[in-house]
Amino acid sequence: MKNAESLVTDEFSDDLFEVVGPREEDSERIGRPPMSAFKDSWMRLKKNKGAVISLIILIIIALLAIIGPHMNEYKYYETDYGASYQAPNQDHWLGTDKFGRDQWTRIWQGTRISLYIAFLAALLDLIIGVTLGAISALMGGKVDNALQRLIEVLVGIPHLIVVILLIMLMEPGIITITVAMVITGWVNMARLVRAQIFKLKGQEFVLAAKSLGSSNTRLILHHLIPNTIGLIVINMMFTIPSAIFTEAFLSFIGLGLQEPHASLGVLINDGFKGMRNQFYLLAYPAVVIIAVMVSFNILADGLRDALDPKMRK
Amino acid sequence: MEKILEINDLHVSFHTYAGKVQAVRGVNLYLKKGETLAIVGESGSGKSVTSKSIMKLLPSQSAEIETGKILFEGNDLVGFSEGEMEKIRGKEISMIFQDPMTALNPTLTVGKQISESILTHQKVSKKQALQKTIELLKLVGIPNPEIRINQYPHQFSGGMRQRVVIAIALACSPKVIIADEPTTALDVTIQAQILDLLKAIQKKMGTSIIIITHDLGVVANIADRVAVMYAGKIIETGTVEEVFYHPQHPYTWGLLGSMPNMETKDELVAIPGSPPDLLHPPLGDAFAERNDYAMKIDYLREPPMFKLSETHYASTWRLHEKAPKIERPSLSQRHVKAVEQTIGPIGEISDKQMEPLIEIKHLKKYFHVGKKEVLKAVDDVSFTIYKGETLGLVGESGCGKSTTGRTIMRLYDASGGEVLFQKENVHEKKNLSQVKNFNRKVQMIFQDPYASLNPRKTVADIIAEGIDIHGLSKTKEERQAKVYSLLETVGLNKDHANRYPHEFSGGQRQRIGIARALAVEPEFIIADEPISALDVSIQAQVVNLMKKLQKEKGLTYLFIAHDLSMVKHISDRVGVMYLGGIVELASADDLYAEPLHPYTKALLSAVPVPDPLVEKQRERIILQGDLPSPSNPPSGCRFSTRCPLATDLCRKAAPEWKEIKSKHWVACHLVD
Amino acid sequence: MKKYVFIRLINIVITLFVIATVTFFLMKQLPGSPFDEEKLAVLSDEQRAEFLARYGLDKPVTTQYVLYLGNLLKGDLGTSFYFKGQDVTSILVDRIGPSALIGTQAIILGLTIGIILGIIAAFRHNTVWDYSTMFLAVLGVSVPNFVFAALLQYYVGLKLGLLPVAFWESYSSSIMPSIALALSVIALIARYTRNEMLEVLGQDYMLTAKAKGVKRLKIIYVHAIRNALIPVVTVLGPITVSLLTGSLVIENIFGVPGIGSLFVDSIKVNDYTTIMGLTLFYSAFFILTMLVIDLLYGMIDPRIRISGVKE
Amino acid sequence: MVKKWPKLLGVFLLGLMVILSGCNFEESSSDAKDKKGGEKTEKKAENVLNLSLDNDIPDLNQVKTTDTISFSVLNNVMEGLYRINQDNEPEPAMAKSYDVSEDGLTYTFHLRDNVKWSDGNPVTANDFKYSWLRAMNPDTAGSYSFILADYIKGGAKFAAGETAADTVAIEAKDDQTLVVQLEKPTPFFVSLTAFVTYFPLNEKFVTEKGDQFALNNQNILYNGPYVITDYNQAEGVSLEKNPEYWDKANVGVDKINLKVIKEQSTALNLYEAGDLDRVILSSADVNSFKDSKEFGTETEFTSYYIQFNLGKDPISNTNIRKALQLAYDPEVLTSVVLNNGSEPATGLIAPKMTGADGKSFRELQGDVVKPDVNKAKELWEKGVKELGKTPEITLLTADDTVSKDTGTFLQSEYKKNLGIDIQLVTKPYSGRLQTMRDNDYQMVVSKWGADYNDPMTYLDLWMSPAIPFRGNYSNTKYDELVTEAKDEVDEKERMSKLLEAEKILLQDDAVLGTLYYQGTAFLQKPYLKGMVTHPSGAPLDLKYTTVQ
Repeated sequence: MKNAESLVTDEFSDDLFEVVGPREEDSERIGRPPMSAFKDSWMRLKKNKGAVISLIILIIIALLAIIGPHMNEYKYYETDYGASYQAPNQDHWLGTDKFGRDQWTRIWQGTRISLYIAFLAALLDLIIGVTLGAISALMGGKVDNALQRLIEVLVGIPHLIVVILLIMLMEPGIITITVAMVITGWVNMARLVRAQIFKLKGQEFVLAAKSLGSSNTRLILHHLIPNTIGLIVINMMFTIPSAIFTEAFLSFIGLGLQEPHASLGVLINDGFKGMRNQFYLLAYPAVVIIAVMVSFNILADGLRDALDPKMRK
Repeated sequence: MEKILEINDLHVSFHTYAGKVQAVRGVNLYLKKGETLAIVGESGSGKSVTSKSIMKLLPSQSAEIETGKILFEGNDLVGFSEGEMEKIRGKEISMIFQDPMTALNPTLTVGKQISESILTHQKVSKKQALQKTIELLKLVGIPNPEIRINQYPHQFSGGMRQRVVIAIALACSPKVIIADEPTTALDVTIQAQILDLLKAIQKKMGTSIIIITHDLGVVANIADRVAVMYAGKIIETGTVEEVFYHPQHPYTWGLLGSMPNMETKDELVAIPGSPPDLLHPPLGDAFAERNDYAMKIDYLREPPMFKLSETHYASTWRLHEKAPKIERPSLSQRHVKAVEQTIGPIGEISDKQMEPLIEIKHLKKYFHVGKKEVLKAVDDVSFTIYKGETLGLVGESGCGKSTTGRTIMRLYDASGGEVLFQKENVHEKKNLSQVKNFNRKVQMIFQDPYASLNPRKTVADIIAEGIDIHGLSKTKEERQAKVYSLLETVGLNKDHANRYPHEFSGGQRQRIGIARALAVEPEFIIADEPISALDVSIQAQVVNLMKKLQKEKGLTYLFIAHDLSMVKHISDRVGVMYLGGIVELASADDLYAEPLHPYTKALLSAVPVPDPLVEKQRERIILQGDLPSPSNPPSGCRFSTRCPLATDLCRKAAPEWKEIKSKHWVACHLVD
Repeated sequence: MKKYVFIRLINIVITLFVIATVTFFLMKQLPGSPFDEEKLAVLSDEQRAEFLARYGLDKPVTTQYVLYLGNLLKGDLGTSFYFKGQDVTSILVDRIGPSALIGTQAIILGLTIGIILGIIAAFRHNTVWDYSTMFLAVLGVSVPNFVFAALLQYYVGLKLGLLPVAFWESYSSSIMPSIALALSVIALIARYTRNEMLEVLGQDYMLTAKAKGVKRLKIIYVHAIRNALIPVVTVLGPITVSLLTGSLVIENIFGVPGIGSLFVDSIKVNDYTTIMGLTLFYSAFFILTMLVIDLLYGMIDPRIRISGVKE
Repeated sequence: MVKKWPKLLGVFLLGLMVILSGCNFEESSSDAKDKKGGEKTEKKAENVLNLSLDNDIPDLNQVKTTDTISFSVLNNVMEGLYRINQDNEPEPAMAKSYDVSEDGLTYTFHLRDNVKWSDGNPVTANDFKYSWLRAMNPDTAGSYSFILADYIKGGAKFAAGETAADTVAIEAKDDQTLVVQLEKPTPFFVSLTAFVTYFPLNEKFVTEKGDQFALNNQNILYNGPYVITDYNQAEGVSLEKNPEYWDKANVGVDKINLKVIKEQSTALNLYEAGDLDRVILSSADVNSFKDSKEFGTETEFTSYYIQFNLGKDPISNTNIRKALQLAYDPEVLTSVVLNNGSEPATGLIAPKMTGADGKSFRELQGDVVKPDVNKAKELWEKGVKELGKTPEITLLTADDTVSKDTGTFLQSEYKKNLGIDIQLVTKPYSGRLQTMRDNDYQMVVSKWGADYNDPMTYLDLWMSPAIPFRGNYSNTKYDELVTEAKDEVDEKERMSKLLEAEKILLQDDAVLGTLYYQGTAFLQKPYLKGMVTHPSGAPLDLKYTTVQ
């Protein structure tokens, strides 16, 4: 321990010892810059290199899906029987398929459709899942019970059976695939939202709002939903890749999109058939789908870390 | 006495995404053989980090011991490898953690968890280890240890678990035990049991103990020496007597002053503001910003440790020879100052003024747990709250006090009985406007400042929620003005309006919660343990604020708490709850001066007082065992299972709720 | 406990009944009939009707449904329309073996590798180890398993000749399909284990154990792994389902005479009885797996075990 | 319990594995390995043939079964009165010869003396009668009953359940003489007797087995070159030389494995690994193997065509139809898109199908439809003028790769050559048929595979009455020509009527758009000789195959 005597006293001028009292304004000061929960999460996400790279990759892929098909003179449906099975070259950057269609254009066109399917599925999942989950949790009692039974049955039927049956029933196409996926796809979201809202219902800030005389609508819109958004976003991030995958799988078993439309699933399936001699037909769409999947997964993980208050230190 | 442990100039920092947080900034400490050292400080002061550094239990990825030495029996632990530390941990130094609910592995039997420690450090057979385990459990006072060793932690109550944690710490008879807030998560009666146990063990085994706590009462009870930490530094250290009776650092003054004294009704001396953010530690004395007597130099230079005696040191410029003589405000001065500053002492409310505001009659609230089990959280409770008074409601966790509050607030529907607010039954079916009307008059303040504010809303929106719901302001400007004035009322400023709750400290959040309740200009506020999650110095802020508001706005309070001293301090009358029922209700002074019910007596005797002399002489009534389950309460008097005076009658018949003296109600067979 | 199981079983029966009903009526909406061939398509309406009548397919759907349920109660799944004359039950029994073998192996493989990877990642949290294992895990769920299977077949089977390219002849035939199937299991389990493990590592009781001076490795396997793995049991349900999905493609690629490949085929040829049989089998299997997992979970987690089984 | 659960679980899983692995590999694994080792090192020393089937084997009950896979299996383990030889000509098999009456209506077959079932009992004329009646009896028949009932006198009524079995004109004079009377002179009747549905059955055996008949390899009695030693619908079959077969001396291979491999890429891998001796190539793989010595192609009597629906606007407009018929070049389709040995079609009847005078039908007829883009454009514009607007057209296809590719090709060609966007609708197999039956299509990619080697197998499909499935086509002239051809005994006369009919169908009425004659491209190991695949009926015939 340092000894007080050892200090030289002279170096302190007297006025230093004038009593000035506390700095009122400082005593309640918050040192860190103002930051909303969103901004805070964003900061955290930015620290996660993997998630940032994933986000950038996704943005690039999305941009290419938008502009890619217009980057050369070919159309995704345009056949050229004189130029079938061309390996990647100057004219056809990623080669051509057996119809002589330009793979570059088709891949980005396909990405467009795959992303579209994914977002549509996620959106519907969001609308149905969140609504039903919230209703189930809030109403409780019989409504909750009935919805839980419904979910039990839907969970009990292997997802695939329903999807395939539906696709066989309706005309194959984007809408059908989406509808089929949504019929069972919302279940997970509904369960998550329900559990979360059940948890929130007992939280003190909800009780506080209640004791202020807040109506149910206000409770949902102002307190319950905003605090479930993190969870919803994360789950959506996981729904999107699974939708892309389901579509690819359906294409593989021959229940995918109609020609000449292409989704990544269709392209991979076509490429798969020719993988031995035209490996590029499989490789490029596979690389894109894997990039999309990996990015979404890593981004979802990153978002979970960023949005989950539990992860805050 | 020989120093067994010595810490020199310890610096510990954490790397967070926001930057480097300097949690410990040059701590010097020593521990002698056989003594008990208490480290006192508010949350974030670095006391836990210091103690964990000793055992090198800090998360290796984010925490870093930057400089300093930790000498244990002359060896510097800082340089020890993980393998070497494993030999120290548990064997030489062991640790007791704060929360017994999470400190035990839920999937291993208690016996295994204790004997694991023995088997790690001693060459004994499993059988011998088991035998030792049983002995340990006996030592820490767990009945039927032979059966208990095969049970899992979740089959133990909180107090019992903490005993198990202590047994683990004791397993290899370590030379030093570090107890990190060992009683914070426990009820007072259990806390008293555990403190007694620790003292007994120290006596028996001669162990040195470092106890970390924010409760000065606990310090007075158990410690030989005290180190007061603030913002990562030790600002004052000395023997208990020196620090309690001759404190030197203004922060220590504040800390002591903000503890309510059982004897007086003095206004509390609150320390304004919040502790500094150690991401950017202040230049001089970290406490300066909150110090009434801060000098210029306090803002510029760090004060050195001034030696006052062989054991007593303090780090404040006040002790510098050039400093003006500033004395600790005496108790009487405090009194005067308090009167001047805020309000006079709350006088007795005369009989004439006693207009009942809320009457609770035979209120019952049962919860259905599973198909058959019924949890009788509140079982036949009756009392009246008069206009302008503060009624305190105390009891241990699980006694039903919060449920009572929430049922009155209509957050729960009552299972029986009625609540009359201004003669109107609250639980009758009402239309929306009636409900709204009720919600304007009755408001609530919640316990957990972290959970009670919606993390996604700005402070302005949170405070204005009531205004929005009830349409209390017509224009945006008016709303804003109201929010600003409310913020000012609770001691915050305009700049805070657009921030989010997570940026605030616990005390600030609690004040935001109060502002939110005040926004609708209520008549009656139910405060559900508003201070139990706060640091001592902050508790005083909140309590003072509440008292001030009561005076200014003529509010009526129902103040629910488990902290008896604080309840006494704020309340006009106090009710004591036990297992869903009220056992005693009297004016605060009466109750504390002359408790009638054996439970009230035990409760009062268990409360540690921040006065070492009193603490060390006090005879305690230590209650045996735990609170029985409210879903299966004992027959007869509910307290009969733990009552030291229980008779056969108590076990058979429930006692009557009777007025023994004027306004002193009690439910006990033994009191006439 | 017994009562709980009993109630669950009753619920399962009800759920299966609902599933059977829904599937039956959905299936009947499928275009075409089991006898659609170019040759038969030209038959006149009367001839067709006569043909359908032979199989009772001319009756109203509700009548067919009642008859089907009746047979079902007797344990009779009917005979296949595609594999003419074959009992659906015996087809299922024949086909379940190979699928069960590669499925079980995939789960065992996936669990083992997944858990090890997850533990490594958790203990080397935020290091290269963590990132690379997790990247592998993400890759595992991102690569369509048929692509993986095809590459495996081409390189390991054909180019290196280490394992049979396809066919179902010896035990070695089951290795590649199992590996291909295990890919997503590994990925799922690794991620889940890692998350659980990180959660457990942050628990106070880990600190207690460390403070006892218990050796690091021992802390890992006595305290951490145990607590982290108990919740892993709960994801086995969804994983079995993902195996069902995966097996469909994998079985085709490796020529495994399993149940998965039967599934799409039977829908495509309107083999009503087989579709129903498969759906009921899948659903029952899945729901029972969930029940077993719940019970298992209750049995291995002391917190739930004593206080009865949790929801 | 808690302590033990991981171990218990482990033991349980291990046990499960053992049980599973024990019961699933029907061939003992050591056996399989030995076989494999031998194969790879010594190159066919064992005289074993390994081939693949592209789907499950649905049904080996010969009177009911309808699919080519079951046909392929049955054709090698059973035998009819005649067998189609390497040159696609019927050659004597169970029968050593036949006599035909002058009016061409009565056939008398003489069975060989030494023909036996695999259990050693002789094959008799009655076995044929029993089998044929069984194949027509509505209680036991499958959907191929017409292939007997259409020709044998009294068969149609019996098959419709209107008359009893004794009204059918099949008579077993004695054990070795079978007399059959036909409704009409049918020059190709002898080759019909080589068809799977015409194979004999042993009454005693079938009765004995009851419901279980043909459900496993023990429940079938064989009279063909091979017997089935192992049968699993999903796995495939193993065949061994039939020691009771009359011509066993000329059966070249001792053992044949026919394995179900659904993925073409897998089959190719297996071929390269030496596990298969022949593999069908997918179009994507053809180019890289085209120059290989092992490469080969062959065509079948299966024609793909666009069926126009005359009952739907705007397809009912002949000019529109003709425009659609001429606006694409099948040559491009076969050489670029399909690239699998298929040949561009210029007519309906497949090349090599019998005509007259030793010339094939196609040789006699020449090209009926010649693609002509300019003409198509003209016709289209004319059609559009007639309609008053540009029509919207959808094309229905099945959902298999080849059909889909065809659809895509047509879509792009129409876009390029006629400037129109047509919609594609793909439906699964039975969905497509249902849609066609329901008259819910404008044009559809369809096909017909010949049942026997005669143009009649195609041309009688479009006879009246008009049905949606055949595009609601009805033309009296056409009907007359086909009906007359059926009664015509004179081969030349008959053929000229059929030639005329095809022209009406394709040129005048443009009911169909010709696409291609299906072919396959394959790789075949050089040591495999005498591999016969028939263009119609049961494709696979391994009797003449040898491994050298």
